[in-house]
Amino acid sequence: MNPLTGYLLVAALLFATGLAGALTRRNAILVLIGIELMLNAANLNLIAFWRYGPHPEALTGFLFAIFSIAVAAAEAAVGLGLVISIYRHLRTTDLDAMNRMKG
Amino acid sequence: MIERLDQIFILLRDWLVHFLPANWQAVVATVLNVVAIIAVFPTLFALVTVMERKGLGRMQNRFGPNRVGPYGLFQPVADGIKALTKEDVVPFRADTIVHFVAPLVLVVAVFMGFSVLPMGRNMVLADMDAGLLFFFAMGASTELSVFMAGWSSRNKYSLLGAMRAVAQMISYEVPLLMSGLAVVMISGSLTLSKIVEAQNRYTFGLPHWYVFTPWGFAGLVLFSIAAMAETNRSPFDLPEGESELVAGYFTEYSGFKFALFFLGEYVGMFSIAGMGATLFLGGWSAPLAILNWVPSWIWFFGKLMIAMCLFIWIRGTMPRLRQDQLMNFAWKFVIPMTLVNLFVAALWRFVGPGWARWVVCWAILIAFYVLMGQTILRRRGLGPRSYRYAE
Amino acid sequence: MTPVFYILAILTLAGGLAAVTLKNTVHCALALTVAFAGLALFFLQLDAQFAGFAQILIYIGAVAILVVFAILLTRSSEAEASGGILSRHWLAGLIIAAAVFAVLGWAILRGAQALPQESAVPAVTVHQIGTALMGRYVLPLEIVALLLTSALIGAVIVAMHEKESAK
Amino acid sequence: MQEQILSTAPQAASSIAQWLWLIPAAPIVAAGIAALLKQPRRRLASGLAIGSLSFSLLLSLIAFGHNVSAWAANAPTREVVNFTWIEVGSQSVDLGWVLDPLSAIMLVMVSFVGLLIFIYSIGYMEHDENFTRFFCFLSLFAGAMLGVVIANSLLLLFMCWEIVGLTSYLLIGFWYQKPSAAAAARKAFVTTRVGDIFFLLGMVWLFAQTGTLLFYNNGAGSLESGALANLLAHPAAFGLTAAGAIGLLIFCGAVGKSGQLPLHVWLPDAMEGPTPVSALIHAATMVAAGVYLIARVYPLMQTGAVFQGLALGSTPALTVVTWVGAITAVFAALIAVAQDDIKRILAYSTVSQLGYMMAGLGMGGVAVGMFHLITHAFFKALLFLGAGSVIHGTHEEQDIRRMGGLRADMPVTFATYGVGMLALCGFPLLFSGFWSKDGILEAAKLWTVTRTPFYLLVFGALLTAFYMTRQVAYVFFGYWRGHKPAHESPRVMTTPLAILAFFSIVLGFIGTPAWPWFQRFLTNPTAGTETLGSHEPGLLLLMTTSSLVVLAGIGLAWRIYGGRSPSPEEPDALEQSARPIWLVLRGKFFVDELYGATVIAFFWWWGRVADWLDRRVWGGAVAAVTWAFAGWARLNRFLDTYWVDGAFDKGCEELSSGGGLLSRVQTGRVQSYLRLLALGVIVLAVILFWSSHA
Repeated sequence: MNPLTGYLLVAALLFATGLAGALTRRNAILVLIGIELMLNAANLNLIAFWRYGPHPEALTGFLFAIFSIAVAAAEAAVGLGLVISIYRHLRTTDLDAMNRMKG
Repeated sequence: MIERLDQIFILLRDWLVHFLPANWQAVVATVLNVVAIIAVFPTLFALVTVMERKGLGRMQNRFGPNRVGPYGLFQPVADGIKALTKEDVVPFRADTIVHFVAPLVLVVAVFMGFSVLPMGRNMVLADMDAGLLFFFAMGASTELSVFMAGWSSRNKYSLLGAMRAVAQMISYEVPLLMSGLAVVMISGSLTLSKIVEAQNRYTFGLPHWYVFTPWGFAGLVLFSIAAMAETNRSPFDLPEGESELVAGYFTEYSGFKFALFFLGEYVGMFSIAGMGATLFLGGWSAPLAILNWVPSWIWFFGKLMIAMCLFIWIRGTMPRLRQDQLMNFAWKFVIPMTLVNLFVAALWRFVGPGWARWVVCWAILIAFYVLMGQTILRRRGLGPRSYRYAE
Repeated sequence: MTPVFYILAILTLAGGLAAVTLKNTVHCALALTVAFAGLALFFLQLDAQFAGFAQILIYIGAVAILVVFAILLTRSSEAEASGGILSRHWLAGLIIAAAVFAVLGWAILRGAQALPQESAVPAVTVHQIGTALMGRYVLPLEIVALLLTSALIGAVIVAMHEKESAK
Repeated sequence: MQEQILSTAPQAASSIAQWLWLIPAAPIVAAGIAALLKQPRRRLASGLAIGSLSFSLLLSLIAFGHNVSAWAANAPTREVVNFTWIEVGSQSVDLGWVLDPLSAIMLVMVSFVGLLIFIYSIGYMEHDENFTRFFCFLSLFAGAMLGVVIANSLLLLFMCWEIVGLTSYLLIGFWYQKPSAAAAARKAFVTTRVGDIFFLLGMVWLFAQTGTLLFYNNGAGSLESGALANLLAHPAAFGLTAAGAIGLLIFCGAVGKSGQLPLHVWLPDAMEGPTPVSALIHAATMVAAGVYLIARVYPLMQTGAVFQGLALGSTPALTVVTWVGAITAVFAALIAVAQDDIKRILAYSTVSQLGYMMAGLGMGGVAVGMFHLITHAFFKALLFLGAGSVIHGTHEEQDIRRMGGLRADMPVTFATYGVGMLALCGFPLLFSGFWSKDGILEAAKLWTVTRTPFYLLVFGALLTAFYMTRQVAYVFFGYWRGHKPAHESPRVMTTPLAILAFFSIVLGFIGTPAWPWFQRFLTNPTAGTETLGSHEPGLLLLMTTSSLVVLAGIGLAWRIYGGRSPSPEEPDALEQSARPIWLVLRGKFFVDELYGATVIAFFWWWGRVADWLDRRVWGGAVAAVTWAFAGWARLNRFLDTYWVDGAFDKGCEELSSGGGLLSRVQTGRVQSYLRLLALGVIVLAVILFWSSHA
């Protein structure tokens, strides 16, 4: 099978794993971890497509990946900040417990 | 002849390699490089430990180690043997795997850092396109090992030390990177060998080292501050402040793992000092045009050594900071200064040659230094301790 | 499909799997970093040096540390002891995830023959990346810069104590 | 439109010309800073203003010297620096500045007089709590004025011109608490605006004709042969060429600014402002700006004139300028005879002198008019400052009938004032006024069109001598008729007086017929105006005549007013002899009343009409519409309450129950959302693929 397919499959698997984690874990932080995994899977796709795409010199996918890395960093910072501040109110990071808007 | 001497290691390697079949040569050459690095720096580490202990001893009015071998030169050997023969104690509740992996990660990451440092003309293992980035990436990944060590040993001293260390390293990584960025901005390359080449030019026999420019000087100062913090050297050695945390995150380590940590930290110091020299002190280039005949690697290691002496000297001189002071210093002084420095570097680049840029750049830097260093920090003074938990 | 690929794939996936399955949250975080490292190596293997290093610098150097900090600050490494680690409806979640993977995999395999074959290694230097960033992609760059700034401020504000109660 | 050559291609402007913009920039920056200062920062504000202006003076002197040396070396004396301001398609609007003898001289004059007046103001405004504001305005004015001077583009000139107008407005109304001051400010602003409208029209026309507003641009400028020929080719109405018509339109602006008939009315009222302002703006510089403007666009006016005998013939435009100037000169002088307010007299004399300048421009060319402008700037500033010092010394007394005998109380002021007065009268040989005025008279005598202006101007000279003597007699001779005894003004005020006095004597000698340096310097580069023929036979005769006239005026006035000092109540000597004339003069020929009865009355009436329309017609319509809608609304309300609401309520109940059902979905559990999301993705993907199948 051709290399790109391999990468895509790996990415898909990783994505699924992340999704599963995000869907099945109770701990908010772990959900975030899952989301990070999904993002990274997407990045892998971007890079792979860039590498095997018709116009690698245009750097489109590559820079897209770079940007998404940056965005992911921001996302992680904000998400974890939220988790911490929620923890401050509810004394838990259990998502099932966080179903009220009132803190 | 001179060139021979300069390139002696390269030639040696090639000579060794040329016995082999062609398709092996590249691999073996690389292996040899790696071996060389792994051989040289621990030796250097051994020597420098002696130097440090003796130097500190002098500074504290006592003899350093002077029993083992002539002038106690073999002290490190003795230490090594001791470390190797010691029992490797692992705490009962410790997280065994992590506890075991941590020092390895550290050492590996640190040694990786060397692969991009040009230690002499053509003497760079992997002359990567994004060498600087790689170096900093490696530096960043040591933090995790520190955390692993601290967390896995299930000991509050270790954990506190680890948290301190990580916080500190994160905070000081930013200025470290950004003071490096100024150089990148001017030399227009992330490739360390190119950066060195850019500095390896002379006017009136004086080198074009970046340290002789306003932004370069400020950059070097900031870089060395950040480097000391990054390597947990005093005055930033809170993570392992003996008087507070026994030995910080590797309290629970003993025997060879401890030695590994020690090695890792030291070699990390080497690598960062080498990086400083490469970025600001012209790497392996000679300080004077007339001294160009001296082999380049000598200059590199000389600069390295000078930097180490500086580290030791400062360690013997400075008192230790307090956590909140450390953080304030990082976020309220060092990082703003690096930002200003970046701006100044940009100015330097775009004002173009002429006396004007010297005046302007110096003026801006000094003004900001006075503004922030003198007024802001002064005015805040040493506030009361304040700790924050997520509770 | 070189052996390197398989090694990396196994490494990454194992890391990812561990990251979402392990009981101890800190272990999850560490496993996550393994996955990140694997991805970084993937990038390198895909001749995206810059991206790889950026991945290491940002994810291993920053995000992983952040996660770890969050875990320790929220004490959630111990919290798991009480009650299961799985949310209710976890089964549904699992099924859905599996379904997503099924769909994706199906799509990939269906499109496999349409995908381009092995292509020449793109010689991309940091210089080119820089010019591209400052040229065609300068607007996204600016936007990302803004985003990061706001995220920084936002994170600080969110995580800050409302009342200045120093302990 | 021709290719714009930016930043002066052929003779690259010297560095001095390149940096000329600094001259106006400095005061403007100072003004900007001063505007931000708090009121108590007096020293700083004045320091800023004076420092910046002295900087400008220094630069101006350098530029002047540079220019003179260039002239002496027969190098081209005009350097221009142009740059594109805005570009619209192929059209580009260029701005720029020019350094030529004209601007050089004006620069020095403006910055020098301005500086002296600034210094003087420190003393004069000492007790004013809006000190900083005052200096802010002053420097802004100075900057704008210098901008007018160096402008090489009619547009730039117009901008600065307007700023000057604004500052004049601000400064006249500086004591806005006084309603009279506020009114005067408004009057000045509106009146000058009237002129500026025409100015603007002229500018637009010029742009339409030549496609550029630059004066000089290496042959491409609007005042250079190419454009002029083009302008000459287009005839406009009344036998005017386009050049002449545009020139006249621009001249209207000048009329407004330098208070020529019929737009002179604002200038006397402008005396409501602080005296330094009157001196700086309404005597020395701003009002002269009009004259300067004409001098600047002189080629426009003059083009098409042909030589007749030894003097250059006139053009319709120039004829108009001449007549306006001459008439204004006499007119204002007549009024000045019958005024009692010390500053008002000076104001009218300013108007009249400006008339002289205009006439000089019209008949004698740039040099003549400019020479009188320069000398006048000095001695009129001197007179105003002297008047200010008198007012200061007599505790804000302005009525000359309530003064008297001040020569004893304030000697310095008296001496300097005397010098100024003699200069203004044109006292023979010694004083600058004599030479400059003589130049004008001579030009008038040589004028090819008619002699009338000459006689008018001679009469004006007589009157000038008369009213100045009257004033001096009232103020400084006789005995003190005020209440509180007067005192001499502080050094900071008297020193500028002395300096100005010195200059109002010596300046005359750079332009004597014996050695017409000034005229040569000025007329050399500017398009072929003739230098006045200094070896021309009638000259001596003329000089004697004018001297005699002046002496006669002085003697006459002295006979009437000298020595004796009538009490404020008893009517003026002239009034006793010729009451009706006196009343007319007293009433300023009732021009204000005339305007009041015509223009203003019309606008007032029009305003009433508009008001009525508003109230009755439009208002009525609006009201009607309102009523209609109100009725409609009532109807709607009825429908609502009885029909719609019932149905609506029913629907709402349904909806809320439905919402209750839906809200089950929104559990507030993130993961459930995520699940739904993923499900959605799956469904979509499947749909997508199947659709692509089919």
